[in-house]
Amino acid sequence: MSRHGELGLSDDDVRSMYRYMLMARALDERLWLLNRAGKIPFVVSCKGQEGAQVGAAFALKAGRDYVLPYYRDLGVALVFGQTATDVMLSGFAKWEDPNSGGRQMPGHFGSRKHRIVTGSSPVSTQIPHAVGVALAARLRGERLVAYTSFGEGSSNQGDFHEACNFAGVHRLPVVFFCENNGYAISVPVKKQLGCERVADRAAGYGFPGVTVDGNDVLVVYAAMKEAVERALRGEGPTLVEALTYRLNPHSSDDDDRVYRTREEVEEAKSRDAIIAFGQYLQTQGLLSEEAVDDLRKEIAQLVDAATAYAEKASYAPPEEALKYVYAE
Amino acid sequence: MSRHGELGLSDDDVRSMYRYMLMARALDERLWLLNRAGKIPFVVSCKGQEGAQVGAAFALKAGRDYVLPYYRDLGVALVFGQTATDVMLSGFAKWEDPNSGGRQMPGHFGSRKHRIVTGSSPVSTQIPHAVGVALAARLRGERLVAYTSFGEGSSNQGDFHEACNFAGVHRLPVVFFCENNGYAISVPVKKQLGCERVADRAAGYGFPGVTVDGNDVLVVYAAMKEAVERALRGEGPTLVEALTYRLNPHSSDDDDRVYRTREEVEEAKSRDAIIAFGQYLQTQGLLSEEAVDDLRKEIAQLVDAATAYAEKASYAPPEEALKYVYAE
Amino acid sequence: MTVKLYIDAIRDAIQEEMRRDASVFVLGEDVGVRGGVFRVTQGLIEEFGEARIMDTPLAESAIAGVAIGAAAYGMKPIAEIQFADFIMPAVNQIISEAAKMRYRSNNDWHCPLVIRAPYGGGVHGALYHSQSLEALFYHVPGLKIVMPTTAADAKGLLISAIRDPDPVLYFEHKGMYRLIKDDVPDGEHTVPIGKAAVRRQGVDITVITYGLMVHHALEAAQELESEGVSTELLDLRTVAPLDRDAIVAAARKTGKVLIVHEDNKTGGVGAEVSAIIAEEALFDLDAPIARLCGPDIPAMPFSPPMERFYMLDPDKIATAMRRLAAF
Amino acid sequence: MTVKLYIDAIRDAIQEEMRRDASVFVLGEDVGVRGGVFRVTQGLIEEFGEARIMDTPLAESAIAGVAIGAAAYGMKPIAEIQFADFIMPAVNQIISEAAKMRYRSNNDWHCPLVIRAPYGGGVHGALYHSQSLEALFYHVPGLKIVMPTTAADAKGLLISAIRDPDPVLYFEHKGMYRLIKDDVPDGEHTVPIGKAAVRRQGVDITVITYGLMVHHALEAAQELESEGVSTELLDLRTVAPLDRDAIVAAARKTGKVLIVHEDNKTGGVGAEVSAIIAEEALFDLDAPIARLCGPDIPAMPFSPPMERFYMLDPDKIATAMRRLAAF
Ligand SMILES: Cc1ncc(C[n+]2csc(CCOP(=O)(O)OP(=O)(O)O)c2C)c(N)n1
Ligand SMILES: Cc1ncc(C[n+]2csc(CCOP(=O)(O)OP(=O)(O)O)c2C)c(N)n1
Ligand SMILES: [Mg+2]
Ligand SMILES: [Mg+2]
Repeated sequence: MSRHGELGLSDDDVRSMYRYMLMARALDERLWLLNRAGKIPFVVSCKGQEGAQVGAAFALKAGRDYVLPYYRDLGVALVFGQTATDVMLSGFAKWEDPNSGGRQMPGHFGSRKHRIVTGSSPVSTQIPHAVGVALAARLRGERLVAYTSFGEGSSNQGDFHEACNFAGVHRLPVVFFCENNGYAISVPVKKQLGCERVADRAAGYGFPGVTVDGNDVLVVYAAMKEAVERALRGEGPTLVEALTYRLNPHSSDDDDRVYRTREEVEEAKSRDAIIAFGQYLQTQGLLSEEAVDDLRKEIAQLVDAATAYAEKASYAPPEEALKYVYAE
Repeated sequence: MSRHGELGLSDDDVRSMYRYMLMARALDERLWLLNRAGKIPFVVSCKGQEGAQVGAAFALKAGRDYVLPYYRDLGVALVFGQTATDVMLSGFAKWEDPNSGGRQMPGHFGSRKHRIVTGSSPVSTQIPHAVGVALAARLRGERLVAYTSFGEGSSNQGDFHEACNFAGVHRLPVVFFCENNGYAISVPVKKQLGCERVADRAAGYGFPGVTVDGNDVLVVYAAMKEAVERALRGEGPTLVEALTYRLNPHSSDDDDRVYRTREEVEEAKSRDAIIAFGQYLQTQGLLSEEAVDDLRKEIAQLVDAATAYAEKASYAPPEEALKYVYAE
Repeated sequence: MTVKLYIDAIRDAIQEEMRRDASVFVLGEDVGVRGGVFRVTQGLIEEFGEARIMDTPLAESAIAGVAIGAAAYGMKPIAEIQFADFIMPAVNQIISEAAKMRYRSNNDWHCPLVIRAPYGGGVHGALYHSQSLEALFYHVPGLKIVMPTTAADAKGLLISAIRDPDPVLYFEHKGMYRLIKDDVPDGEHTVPIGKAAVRRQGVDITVITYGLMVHHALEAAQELESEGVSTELLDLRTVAPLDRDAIVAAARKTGKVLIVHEDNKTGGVGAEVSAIIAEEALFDLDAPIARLCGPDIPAMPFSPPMERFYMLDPDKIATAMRRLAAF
Repeated sequence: MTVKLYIDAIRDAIQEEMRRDASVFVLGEDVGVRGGVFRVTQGLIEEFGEARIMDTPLAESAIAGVAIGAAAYGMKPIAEIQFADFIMPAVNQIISEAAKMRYRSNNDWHCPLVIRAPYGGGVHGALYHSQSLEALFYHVPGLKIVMPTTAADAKGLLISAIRDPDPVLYFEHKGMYRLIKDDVPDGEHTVPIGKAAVRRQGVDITVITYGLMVHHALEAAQELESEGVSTELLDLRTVAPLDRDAIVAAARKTGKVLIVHEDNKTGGVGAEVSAIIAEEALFDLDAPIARLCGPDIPAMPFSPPMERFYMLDPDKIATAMRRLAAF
């Protein structure tokens, strides 16, 4: 059997996964271009982490599970139902942006209908929220998983610790997903973590922690699948750490040349999950080179259309800023 | 060789340790009585934890090291130089109280001359301070250890996590000492910690964590000694967890009967470090029953005198409350 | 109507709402078998079980953060912070998250959360078990803050807070738990958030205050009455959002205003109350707007003489009222 | 004197104090090779090495807490919080610890700490990279807060802050880093903490403000000058402790006061400024004390029209000034 078959993924599933990865990449690259063209003020990039994100998201179930993704988790937002247009509306900060009506920067995901819980900028605050969602669901008798993601730097925040321990004590159905991309802005993991691996921390909360290659989509999926099943069986949380790399600077305001070499970035590019997963699909005969070209074209058209729509869409009227401080 | 001899402790050392344990116990019991007599408004007790505290403190060096003890750590404060009178002045909230001039509750230790850094009530805030002291000493080129203590419940605070990680990254000379007495007020350890042992958390910060029997003074001393030597060798922090028990209610305002059985408390009393260590000294022929009686009498007299002095001492004048908001 | 202690009124509100609405649950330190260190939740675990009266680990940011997540999901958590002083580690969750969740999601996500915290001094609580914390939060848009003065309000405002679709901080004065008792309506009883109450009508001077100080000010007003000075006394009850209309009306009525609070003076709620009056009723004033507040020291010392020095009492308030009346 | 950018004046102050005093060191996120996300500390790691320009883990409570420990030991740490918005996780350390260390130890332990944090909006920072945070702290006894307006003050107040024996929050407006430049005295230059500065003399109306708004108000004052209205403009510079004498004098001078700040209105620094005036200069006033501030919404939205709606600018200030002058 194929690797994906053994994991219970159909051929359509893996094709779909690949499509989401390409979509996330295409949107990210377009946003970046739009920023450089002066059309949108800010982007925070998922580039290089799409494989880990889509691998993780496919182990969850949209409609059933809640996700509390961090700002890079575009792949997860897409799998959970956000569209290219949604993403572009957010990039252009337009009124129709489903995340915030243009109030927040891009990358601050949220939509109730997709069970994507609204996120903020201070890192790690979403981690206890995920625990709260899991606790609430248990109180209500709803069987689901709460997924939350964060970077390795953010695993140093007190909120990470407090949330993990809370979930550990109550064996709540949470999956803590760390996208360890080696840097927190300029600070390398050596200066961030006293330990080798973020997953080493799970033992301090009484649940399993695993570290996987974030460039191998199926390995991420497998680890996440196990975590989700554990959670659903009532056995409590898991910490899954995916080793990945951020190919772009931290954000459109960053310049990464002062803190990492071009060689390092180039080397990482060669290990890109999109390349590896594409090759896997080709080797498995699931996607011809032609089909990939078509897919890329289709996605490019979607992104074009989304961009055009979002660019033309209107801003919220200025006085909208006064709304929704409290229920109205 | 005797157990203590193997650890490099002289006969005088262990006699001195025992004396500190008795002194802490006697002061604690007196404070409790004074509270019940309506003479002092509040006490937080060290009863049952003296062995762990004195064992820990003896591995440090007063004058060289900094201690950032939590509220129960009376044993540590005494070894570092506070006197019975100091403790009673604090109990009575008198002006001469060296910790705070009567501003803080008892158990909030602090005196610059003894390198006891001023502590507050919100738990765990002292843990990053200890890391800061260690960092500062390294910057200054001073070779020392920063010791900080806390309960197992307090190891769930974000500050514990952030501080441990900071110390781990920079391999700072800190000893994190957890007095795990099984309860955080009424909440048993099972509902506090996702993990089995607080020491399990050390791996998440890249340094050793050990759990020892807090009723065995020499075992605590040995673990602490190793931690202190590691720190002084520049090899970084250690987390030492001493399993102990709080024989009194949480504080003079607490009533522990609702959350633990009398049998449990009685059983713990029988394992009291003071009993065990006394027996050890007797077995070793270091302290006759008579000598113990004399010691207890001497201590009782000291406590009497301290109480009498503190009771008569004056309060700070009311307007003193306005002083030292800023440097004057 | 039944005469109830302030503390019992709080417990009644929790119990009644928990019976009415399965979404309501309590979480905090020692709230379970211990019934809270002040016994506010005593007996509730027996009725509702440990799933709905939940002892949490000792971690306030998690208490707030988990409650926020549960509220977003659709529950109605009541989080207890053991002492208001210990709300500090949860400030990020409260201000960055609870207060901004609705706003930042353009009304898509909500946070119907209550955070209860005992505040206030005069109980030998020393620096860290005596503080008033409302100044830390009352300037934060997106939060509501209630500080009930009577047992009736304690119940009515708590029920309103639980039913409110937005986060509400509920500060209860620990000195009032067993000191204050008054008639509390039986059964369902709500008091609107954002509405002040005139506790006493008068024509010479106006005192604006809240919390324990209302009781002290009432005593002082009685004393002044006997001296021929008649006092209008406004109890704010909600300190965010402030009841501007009531404040302005009370100030206009006598033209002489004294604002009283236990919290430190600088930047306290009294600053905004004064500023509202100076903005809207300046020409109705016959005297400078006076404030009598806790001194600007970090917190209340432990030693009884210094603690008394910090605390306001009916005498100190009466003195300030006399000075104002004589102006 | 050399004309310097605001951001360069800050860096100069750090550099000069680090050369002068081996106890001074910097810690924060990305302050090392990255030179800070705004480049305030650029080049310093090359001169002082990574022990004194220290990249910390991403954990603000530890940044503050470790700095407090180091300060207690006797160092003079300068902690950088990357954006003022992210100071929230450090609130417990700042308020419970730094602010109370001297007081609670009866003057035995001290905390000579500086916390620098870029604040303010108008830079597409959205809800969490635009906030003004002074209202969170200015009511806390034991803290000092400076908010320099000019490059000269940026340097002089930072040097004073570093030398101060108590904790000082140093809020620098990120919109001013590369916008503001002016003459900065070369070498040692201190500006006293707690002293406001009259930026413009006038007789008709008084504007009291601080930070970026000083520049906007100066523009507005110039416009009003041409309309025949003369403005006294007071730049607070220090928002805790406030310069009461200067505030009262400025209010008395014209009798018409407009307080301006970028921070939300309710409970902001303007509330206390107004209350001080209402307390001490009420009968010198010819108009209600006006405040023009950020609206009471949780924070500044990202979309440019809503961001502009939040931000004050010279036009909005001029309008408020005209209204006041015409009163
Ligand atoms: C509390 C807080 N402090 C600082 C920041 C500024 N900041 C944004 S992202 C970031 C680095 C995050 O690193 P990591 O957690 O590793 O995630 P990554 O960006 O690498 O995916 C920092 C310091 C923030 N958003 N929140
Ligand atoms: C931040 C904070 N939250 C709550 C409290 C109230 N409180 C004081 S001690 C305590 C329990 C501490 O338990 P543990 O850490 O196990 O130490 P122990 O008292 O058992 O020695 C609590 C909840 C506090 N002091 N600080
Ligand atoms: Mg990272
Ligand atoms: Mg304990």
